Amino acid sequence: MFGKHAAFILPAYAITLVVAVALVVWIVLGYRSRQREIARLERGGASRHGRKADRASSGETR
Amino acid sequence: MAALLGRELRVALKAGSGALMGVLFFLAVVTVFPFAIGPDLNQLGRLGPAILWIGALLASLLGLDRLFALDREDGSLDVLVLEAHPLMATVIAKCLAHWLVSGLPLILATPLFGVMLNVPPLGIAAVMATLAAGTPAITFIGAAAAATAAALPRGGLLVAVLTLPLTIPVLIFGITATNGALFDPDPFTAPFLILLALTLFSAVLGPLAAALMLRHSAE
Amino acid sequence: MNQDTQTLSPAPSWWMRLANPTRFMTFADRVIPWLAGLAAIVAAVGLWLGFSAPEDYQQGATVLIMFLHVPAAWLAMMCYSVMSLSALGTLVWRHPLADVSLRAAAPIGAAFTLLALVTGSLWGKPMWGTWWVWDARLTSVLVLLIIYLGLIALARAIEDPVQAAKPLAIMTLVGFINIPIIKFSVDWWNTLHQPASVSRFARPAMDAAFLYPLLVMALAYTLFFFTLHIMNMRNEILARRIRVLKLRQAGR
Amino acid sequence: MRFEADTLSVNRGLRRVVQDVSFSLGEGEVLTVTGANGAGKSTLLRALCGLLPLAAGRLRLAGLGEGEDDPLIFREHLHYLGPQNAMKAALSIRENLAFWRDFSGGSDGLEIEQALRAVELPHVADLPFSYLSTGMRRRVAICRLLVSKKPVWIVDEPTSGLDRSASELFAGLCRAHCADGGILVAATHLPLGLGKAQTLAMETLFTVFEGDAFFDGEEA
Repeated sequence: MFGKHAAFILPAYAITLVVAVALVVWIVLGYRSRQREIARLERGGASRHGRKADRASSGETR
Repeated sequence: MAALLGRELRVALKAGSGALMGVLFFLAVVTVFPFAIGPDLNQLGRLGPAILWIGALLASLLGLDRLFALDREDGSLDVLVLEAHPLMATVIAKCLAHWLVSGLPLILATPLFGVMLNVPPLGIAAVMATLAAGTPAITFIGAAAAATAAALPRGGLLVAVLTLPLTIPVLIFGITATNGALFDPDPFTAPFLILLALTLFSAVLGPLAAALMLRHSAE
Repeated sequence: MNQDTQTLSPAPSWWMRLANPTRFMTFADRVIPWLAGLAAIVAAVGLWLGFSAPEDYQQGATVLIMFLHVPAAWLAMMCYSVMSLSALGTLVWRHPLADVSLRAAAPIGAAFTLLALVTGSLWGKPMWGTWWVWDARLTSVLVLLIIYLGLIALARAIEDPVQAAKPLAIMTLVGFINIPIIKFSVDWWNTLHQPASVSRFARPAMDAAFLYPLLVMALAYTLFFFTLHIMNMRNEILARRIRVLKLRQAGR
Repeated sequence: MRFEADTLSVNRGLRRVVQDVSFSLGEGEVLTVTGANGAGKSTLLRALCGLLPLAAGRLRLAGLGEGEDDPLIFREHLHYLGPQNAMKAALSIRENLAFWRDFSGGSDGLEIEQALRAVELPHVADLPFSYLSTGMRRRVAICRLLVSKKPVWIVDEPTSGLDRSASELFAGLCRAHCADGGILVAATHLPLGLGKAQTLAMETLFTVFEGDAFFDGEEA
C-alpha cells in the first residue's frame, strides 16, 4: 500500500497523531484539574464575591 | 538627549566593567572555536569571519539586559520615563550609549582576534565594516526585549532568547557581505546596503517597542 | 490609560459581548463539542481523499506526508497571526480576553510548528538521505519555532498574567513584523548557498488529485486549531480565577 | 494651577489596590498620604505620575491647557521622588545633579552648590555618590528636586533614612516650595510637620478585586 517509503509515511502519521492526542489530553486534563481546584478553593470559603457580596449588588451566583 | 548620552558614557567609563566584559566574552568565544575545529590555519582562515561574527553577536546579545536593568535598580528609570519628552529619544540615546560602550569595543578587538584566526587583512576589514553596520541593529532590536526583562530576575537569558531569532537577518547579511568582499563572484554592496537598511529599520522598531513597554513601567 | 479608552474604537457588538469571560465560558461550552466533531469529520474526509489519491510519479507515496507537513506549516503561520491579532486586541482595543487568547494560542502554535518540522524532515529523508536540510522554508519554520518558545518563556517569566499582557503583546508584534524579514533573508541566504537542485523541495506543480486532499486537511487542521484554542482559553480563564481565589485567601 | 483627582482607582495586576481616591490641591497646598504598608500609598503616587495606568477615575493638572487631563503629558511638570534615590553610584554628586538638571530641562532651578548647601552638604560635590551614607544619599536625592524647578512635588517616604534634623530640613524645603506656589503630595509614616495639610488615610483593600468584574461579568 505505501511501497518502499512506508518507513517514512507511517512514522509521519504516527507522530502527527501522537502530537494531536497529546495536545488534546494536555488541555482536557488541564481543564478538569482546574475545575477541581476552583471547587476546592470555593469550598474553602474564598468565594469569588468576597466583600462585594455584602454590598447590595445583583451578585448572581454561577 | 545629549545629557543622557553623556551620563551613560561617564557611568560606563567609570564603572568600566561593561565594555571589558563584552570583549572578554568575545575573546572566549573566538578562543573556543579552534579547539573544536582544530588548529589547521587555512581552515580557520576560511571560517574566521563567521567565528568573528558569531562571537560579536553573542557578546552583544548578552550585554543587552544591562541596558535598562541598572536604571531600574537605582530608581532612575522611573524618573527617566517621567521626564522624557519623546520617550523614544531617550531610548535611542540609551541604545547609542550602550552600543558605544559594548558594541564598538568588539569592533576594535576584531583585528586582534582576526589575526589569531588567520583571517586575511581584507577579511578583517570586511568583518569590521559589517559589524559596524550590523551591531547597532542588534542593540536596537534588543532594546524592546531589554525593556521587558528589566524587571525580571534572570532577565539576561530571556533577552538573548527573545532577540536572537530577530537578529538572524543581520547575521546572514553581515556574513554574506563579508564573503562578498573576500571572494570575487559574490556581491558586496548589495548585502551591505541591505544590512544598513536592517539597522535603520530596527533603529525605529526597537526603540518604539521599548518606549511602548516603558510608558507604564508597571512595577 | 486616559479615561476615554472605551470610545477608542467601538468594536463590533457580538465581539465585545464575548469580551466578558462568563459569557465566553458558556459560549465555549456550547461550541467546543460541535467544533471538535466537525474537525474529526473533515479530517476523516481529508485522510480518505489523501489515501485514495494516485501515487505521485516523482515522489512515490511520500506525497502522503505532504498532506500532513504543508497544513502544519500553514497552521504554524496562521496561529502566529491569531496571536498577533490578539496582541493588537490587548494594545489597541484593550479587549480583556485578548491576552487570554494570545497565551492560549502560543503552545498550540509551537506544537504545529514542531509538527511541521518533524514531518518536513520525514518527507525530505527519502529524497536527500539526510534528516535535515537547510532549505529556505524549513529554516524559516525553525526560526518561527524559536520565536514561539521565546514568547512562551516570556509568558512564564512574568508572574502576574495581567502585568505580563503588554510585554507579551509587544514582543508578539515585534516578532510578527520581523517574520517577513527573516523569510526574505533566509531565502536570499538559501539561494546563495544552495545549488539549484536541492531547492527542488518547492512543491511540484499540483494536480487536482493532490490539491483537494491538501485543502481538506488544511481545513481539518484549522478546525482542530480553533477547537484547541477555545478550550485552552477556557483553561486560561479558569487559571486566572484560581489565581484570584488564592490571592484572596492570602489576603484574608 | 490645581491638581485634582476624581474617584481614582488603580490596580496592581488583578488586585484593586487603590479605590475611589479624590482630592483637589490648589497652589501652596499639601496632601499627606498615610496608611499601613501595602495600603497602596506607593501605588497611588506612581499612578499620579502616570507610571501606572488608572483603572478608573480622572486626574487633572488644571491650568495647563492642552493635555491637562492626561498624566502621560502633564507629568513633565511633576517631580517624583521615589523610595530609591535615582542616582548613579559610580558618578560624583556634581555629575549626577548636573545630569538631572540638564535632562529635566528645568532652567530656573538652584545651582548645584546652592542646592547642596540647602541640604547642608556643601563639601560633597565631587565625591562619588557611593561614598555617602544613606542619610546623605537621601538628601542628595532631594537636591534633584531643587536643581530643576517643577510646580508639583510627589514624594514617597521622603524622610526615609533621615534623622530628626534632616527631616526638619526637608520640611523647611517643602514649606519654601509651597510658599512659592508649589503643590506637594507626600506619602509618609512620620508627620512632616507641615502645619495645615489635607490628609488621605488609605486602608488596605483585600477583598475587593478588579477580578470580580472580570469574572462575574457585570459589565463587558
